[in-house]
Amino acid sequence: MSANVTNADWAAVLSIAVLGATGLAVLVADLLARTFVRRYIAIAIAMIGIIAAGAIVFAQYGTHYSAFGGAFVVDYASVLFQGIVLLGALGSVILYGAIGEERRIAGALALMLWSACGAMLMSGAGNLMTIFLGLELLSLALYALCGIAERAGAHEAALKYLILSSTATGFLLYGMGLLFGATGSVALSALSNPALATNPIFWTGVGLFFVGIAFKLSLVPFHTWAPDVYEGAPLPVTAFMSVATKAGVLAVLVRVFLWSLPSQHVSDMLLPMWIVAGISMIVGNVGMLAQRDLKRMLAYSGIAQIGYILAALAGGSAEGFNAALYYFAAYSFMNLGAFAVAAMLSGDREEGSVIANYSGLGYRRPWAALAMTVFLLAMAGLPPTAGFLGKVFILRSSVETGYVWLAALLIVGTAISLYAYGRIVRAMYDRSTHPVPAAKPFVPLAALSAAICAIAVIALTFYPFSR
Amino acid sequence: MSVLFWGLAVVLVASAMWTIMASKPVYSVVALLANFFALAVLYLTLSAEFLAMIQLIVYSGAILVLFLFVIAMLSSGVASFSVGPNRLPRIAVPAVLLVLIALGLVVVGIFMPHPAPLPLAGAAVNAGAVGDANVFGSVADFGRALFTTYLLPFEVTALILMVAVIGVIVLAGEHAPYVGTPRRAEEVRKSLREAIAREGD
Amino acid sequence: MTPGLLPMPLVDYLALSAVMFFIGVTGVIVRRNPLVMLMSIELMFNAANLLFVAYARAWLNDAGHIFAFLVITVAAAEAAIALAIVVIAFRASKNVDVDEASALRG
Amino acid sequence: MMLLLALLVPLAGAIACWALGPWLRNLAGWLATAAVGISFVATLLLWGAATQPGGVHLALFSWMSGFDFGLTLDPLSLLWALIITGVGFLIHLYSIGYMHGDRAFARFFAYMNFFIFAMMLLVLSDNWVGLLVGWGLVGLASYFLIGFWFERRSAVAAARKAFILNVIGDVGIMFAIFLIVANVHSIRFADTFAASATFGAPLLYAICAGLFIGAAAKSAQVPLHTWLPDAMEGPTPVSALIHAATMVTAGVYLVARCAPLWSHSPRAQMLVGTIGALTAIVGAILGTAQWDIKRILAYSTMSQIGYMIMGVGVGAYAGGVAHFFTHAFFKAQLFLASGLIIHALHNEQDVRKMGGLRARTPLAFWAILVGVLAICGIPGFSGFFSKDQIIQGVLENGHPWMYGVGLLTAGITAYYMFRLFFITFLGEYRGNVDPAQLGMAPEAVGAEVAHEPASTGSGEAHAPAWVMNLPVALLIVPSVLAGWLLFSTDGASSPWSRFFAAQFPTAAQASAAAVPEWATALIALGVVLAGIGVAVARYATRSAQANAVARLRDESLRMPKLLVNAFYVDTLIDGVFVRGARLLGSLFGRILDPHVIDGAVRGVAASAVGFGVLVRALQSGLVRAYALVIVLGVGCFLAYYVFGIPR
Repeated sequence: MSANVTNADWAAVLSIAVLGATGLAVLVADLLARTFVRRYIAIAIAMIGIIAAGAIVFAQYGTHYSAFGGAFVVDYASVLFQGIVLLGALGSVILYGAIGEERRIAGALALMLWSACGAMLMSGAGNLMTIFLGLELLSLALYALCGIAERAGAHEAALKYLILSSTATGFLLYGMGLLFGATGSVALSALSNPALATNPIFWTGVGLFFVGIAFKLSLVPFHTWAPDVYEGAPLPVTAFMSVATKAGVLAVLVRVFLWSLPSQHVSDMLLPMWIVAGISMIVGNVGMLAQRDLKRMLAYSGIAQIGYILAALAGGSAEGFNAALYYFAAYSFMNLGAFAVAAMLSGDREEGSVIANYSGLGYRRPWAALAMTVFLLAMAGLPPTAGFLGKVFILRSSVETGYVWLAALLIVGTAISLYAYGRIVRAMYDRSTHPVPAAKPFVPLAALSAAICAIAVIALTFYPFSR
Repeated sequence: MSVLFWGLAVVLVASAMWTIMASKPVYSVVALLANFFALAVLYLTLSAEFLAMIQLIVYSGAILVLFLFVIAMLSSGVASFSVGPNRLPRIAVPAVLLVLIALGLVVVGIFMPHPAPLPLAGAAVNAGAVGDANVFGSVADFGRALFTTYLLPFEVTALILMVAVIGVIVLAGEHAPYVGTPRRAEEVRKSLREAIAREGD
Repeated sequence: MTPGLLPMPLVDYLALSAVMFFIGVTGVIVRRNPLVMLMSIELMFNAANLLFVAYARAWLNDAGHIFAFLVITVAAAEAAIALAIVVIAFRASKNVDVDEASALRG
Repeated sequence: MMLLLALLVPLAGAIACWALGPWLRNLAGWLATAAVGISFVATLLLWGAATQPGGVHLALFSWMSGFDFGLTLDPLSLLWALIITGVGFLIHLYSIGYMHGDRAFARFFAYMNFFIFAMMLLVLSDNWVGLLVGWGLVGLASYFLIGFWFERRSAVAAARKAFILNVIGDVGIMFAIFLIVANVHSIRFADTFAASATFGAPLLYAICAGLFIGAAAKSAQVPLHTWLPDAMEGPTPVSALIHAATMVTAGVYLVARCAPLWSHSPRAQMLVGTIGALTAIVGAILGTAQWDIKRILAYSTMSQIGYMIMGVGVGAYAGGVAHFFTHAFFKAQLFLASGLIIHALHNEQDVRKMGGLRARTPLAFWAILVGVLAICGIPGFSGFFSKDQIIQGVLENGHPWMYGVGLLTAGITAYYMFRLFFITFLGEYRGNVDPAQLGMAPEAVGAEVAHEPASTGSGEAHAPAWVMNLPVALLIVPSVLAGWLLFSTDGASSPWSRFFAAQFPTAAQASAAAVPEWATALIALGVVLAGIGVAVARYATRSAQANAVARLRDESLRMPKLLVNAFYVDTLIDGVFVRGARLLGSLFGRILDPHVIDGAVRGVAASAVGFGVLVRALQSGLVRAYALVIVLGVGCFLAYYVFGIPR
């Protein structure tokens, strides 16, 4: 049991270590740097670190082993989810570099990197401890990041996120306690014991554990925090939350619920999850209709989109898993892209998150408007974007595995959402004279990432070619 | 043993109730302190010696002191606690109702008879300590586990503590008091000056 | 499970911890002072810890102890950040009432 | 390759007009016209190959398995492509004159070319996704063109309405395509049709219903028709191209294309046939109550498409498609000729202010006369043959009541088309009569003046007259003659039926109808003549012409409210959908205002305590309320996990 820690163990978490060290390096470099190059140096180091971590992660592609006595697992899923986390981190770091406050840039970037470490730990978590610690690492850094801006809204968002998320973590922790009690072990592999199916403590533990997961995924009715926090938090932090957090938590969901639970009871155990996913599709899309703040709208959109992703997972088939991953990758690109466009339009007061500022954008900033149109079309699931293809995949897998009602809800939700997204697209191509807010210095970087995301959203449509 | 347990249980529940019902936050801290002490004793009866120690040192010694410090800082004359109307005055009724239902469900789950005995297969039991309750939970035992089997979680806690340190610095450090509007900032500064003057008397 | 190792029946510990846990939950909902809310959350965490410790003894598996230790560490880190947030929120709005922090809604 | 050329040249033209617009100036019109012409010629050259069994097929690229993209040209799509590019060419030519002097001349032609491209993509695709993309782009192009004069609020509103209704249709099609792809694992039409026999009735019905929602939205079928009359806010050539000849018949194309699906689902046939018949008669009735010349034509379009949909819906595919073919000519001609009148009268569109125009616009007189005779189905003119074929086909497929509706509609059509004709061309010119004496509402008068603003003031610099006159004159020929392609002495071997021999499934139960074909023709003729007779009695007799002003005033004022408001469909849609959506949106956003929550909590006092308020307070901004909602969720979860599990 008390196995010696070997090099292979360390290699499994090397990418996380690199990311953590990068955070330190950003802080140290900030101490040494002159004022006017601070921003450049912080972004450069952070980007290099993320790319290096990404290279390490993808070098693990195709391998499958567990490290630290099962605490951490390297496999197909961990590599892909870690890749998405790093993608989200890269995008948000760039956006923070573009519009963040100069004074706190190093601290913010370091926190963002460490938060990404937490999400990466969750992606490969092999036991309950790693899940808990990854989640807390992720969340603690995010609490601080939410409150980092000097706006009353940011403080309120941080406070709300802190209190509600900690409460949800409490439920999760209690659930873990019961799971530990039922199995006598913290390893996820112990959950698959078929004898557990008769143990009410195990079931109660699963239920409470799932509350914590559903909270982090902002599924109805655990979603209430998301719109408020998204609106109040600084824009790049919101971008990070919408991608990296969800990647980590989804990985846990897949690992615990789909791969570890006793197989003969899996569909009973997961039924509540699919129900809340279905409700989320409707509530999220309806919630979008009356919004005036882009970030808030994207929060509701995210609620619905996570519902879609869960619909793909519902059947538990390999095809459904691939569909979910594909849609999630597309979701990451379109979300990051939308936030990047918002960053491009933001001056000192995040003007880019006010939907009214988008009217007539098609004539003032045609390229930004075009990119935004692509992202909105993708979120609405219209061709020729990856959002459309992703929905086709999801529908196929959920219909094939017998979850037709989820597919039907998905279509209803999509129909509702068309109006919400179409509203912005239409406003952008209305002729009206709206003042252009002054842009911030590093906006070219935001524009570049918006362009890359737009191309990716289209190009992902051709992804199955390579197979 | 039974007397000790039930005595502790009464203390735990009572202090927990007091924590959430106390009229002033300071009382809450005191109640929580009592709760943590009782919990530490309970840990001792469960042969978790090291954990009992940590409970006292970290929780009572660090976390609660931090709370006290913040309470002292915030109530130093600038403004009183809990201003503004209570926007959900009757929330306690549905809240307590709901919580009782949830608690009832959990308790039912706990007391529900298990059709089969708890399985041992696949569980990672600390083999060397079975039957030897004196070793189990001791500092040595704990330390060995922490630095071998559970090395990764231990390393991650280091990162978490660093996040806490840097997070607090980034949140609170190196900038002036809140500058929303100049008038507002001036107000704050003025009340701060007044508070300092009062304390000086 | 090897019985007799626990001084009391296991379910007693579980019931005690469940009661403590839900007292904490109630505190989060009914109190307006963020400091008291945070203390209620600490109560929830401690209730979970009690669960871990009791089960660790029942199973003679020190993973429960390690888990409780990690929870305490995390709670310390969380308290630090949480109190910092409360302080800056207080500096901004001059009160410690979560009901006042409701500008974001809809 | 030729096929790709036919598809892409209009796109190139659109890009060129859009990008180089400021430099091209008036050349843009010629460039765009030439692009459509090239496309037409390319399509024509493929005639021989397309009519071979299997047609022309061009595989473009293959995605993953089941996702093969390609173009195809068989007799059905050939017919559509020829009409799109052929009639489109003439309308482009006409537009050069009509839009002359407009500030956004080049932009107009960019949109027009783009529209042709989208339409070609729609009909040439051999798969669902291509069709859907074309379908969506056509809607987009139509949106741009209807709202072309975006300074006008009504034009913008009309464009928006058309777009929204079209999006509803797109969702329907998407739904059907999802179902198809989920079941067939291929997006190609051919694979779908091959597998359609295995679908099972409910699935097939769901697919057909989804597709038909799209078809109904695009083809202005009841109750999704309200955008079409409003779409007349666009320039007249747009009305001719999109809202008469091509786009609105996309629904007919879709149903005809999916003939194998419909043939297997009698319920879907019933649905489509019923909606088509309803649309035919509703459109005709509403057509009798209009005063705006373009709106009359719009309602007649709606009615005629109702015929087509009814025909293809119940299995009379050849008849429905034939009516599309003849209708494209005579309706385009009617629109273009009315455009001549509107142009000559400086943007007057109200027929009450016309009258006696025969001498003033002789070409328009003859063109409209031919068009009216054709649409009424006077023997010898094209509409006669195709309309008869639909009515007869409906009967042969066993729907006698649709047969009756078809005949009745023919009579009403004859009435209102001749009404239009008589009021416009007979009697005295009424342009100088006080509008109030004609019974026109005062606010309507103000609105009329603002019509078609962009082309006013271009009086001094006219384009050559022939660019507008030539297309109108040319269209007279097919308006008269096209129908003869359907004529045969033995009833089966007309050039038309040979052309489509391999295209459509032959209806199994197409038995000898109770009424022989010649008898149907005679009955129809009788009904039509009756309709014409009423129109003559009301508007064309000497006494009616003499006191036309008083007559029109009377008719305007006595017009039933139900007809003026088009059966209140718009009001209904507005009430249900627009307000419903708004209500739903505000439910989540606005109701949670502090007033409501405070009011509820304080005012309603005792009853405020309870879950009702809590649910409404879902997004109140209060942390504690959020926590409570979370605990509510926890309770539900625990209840399921503790008790709800079957053990």
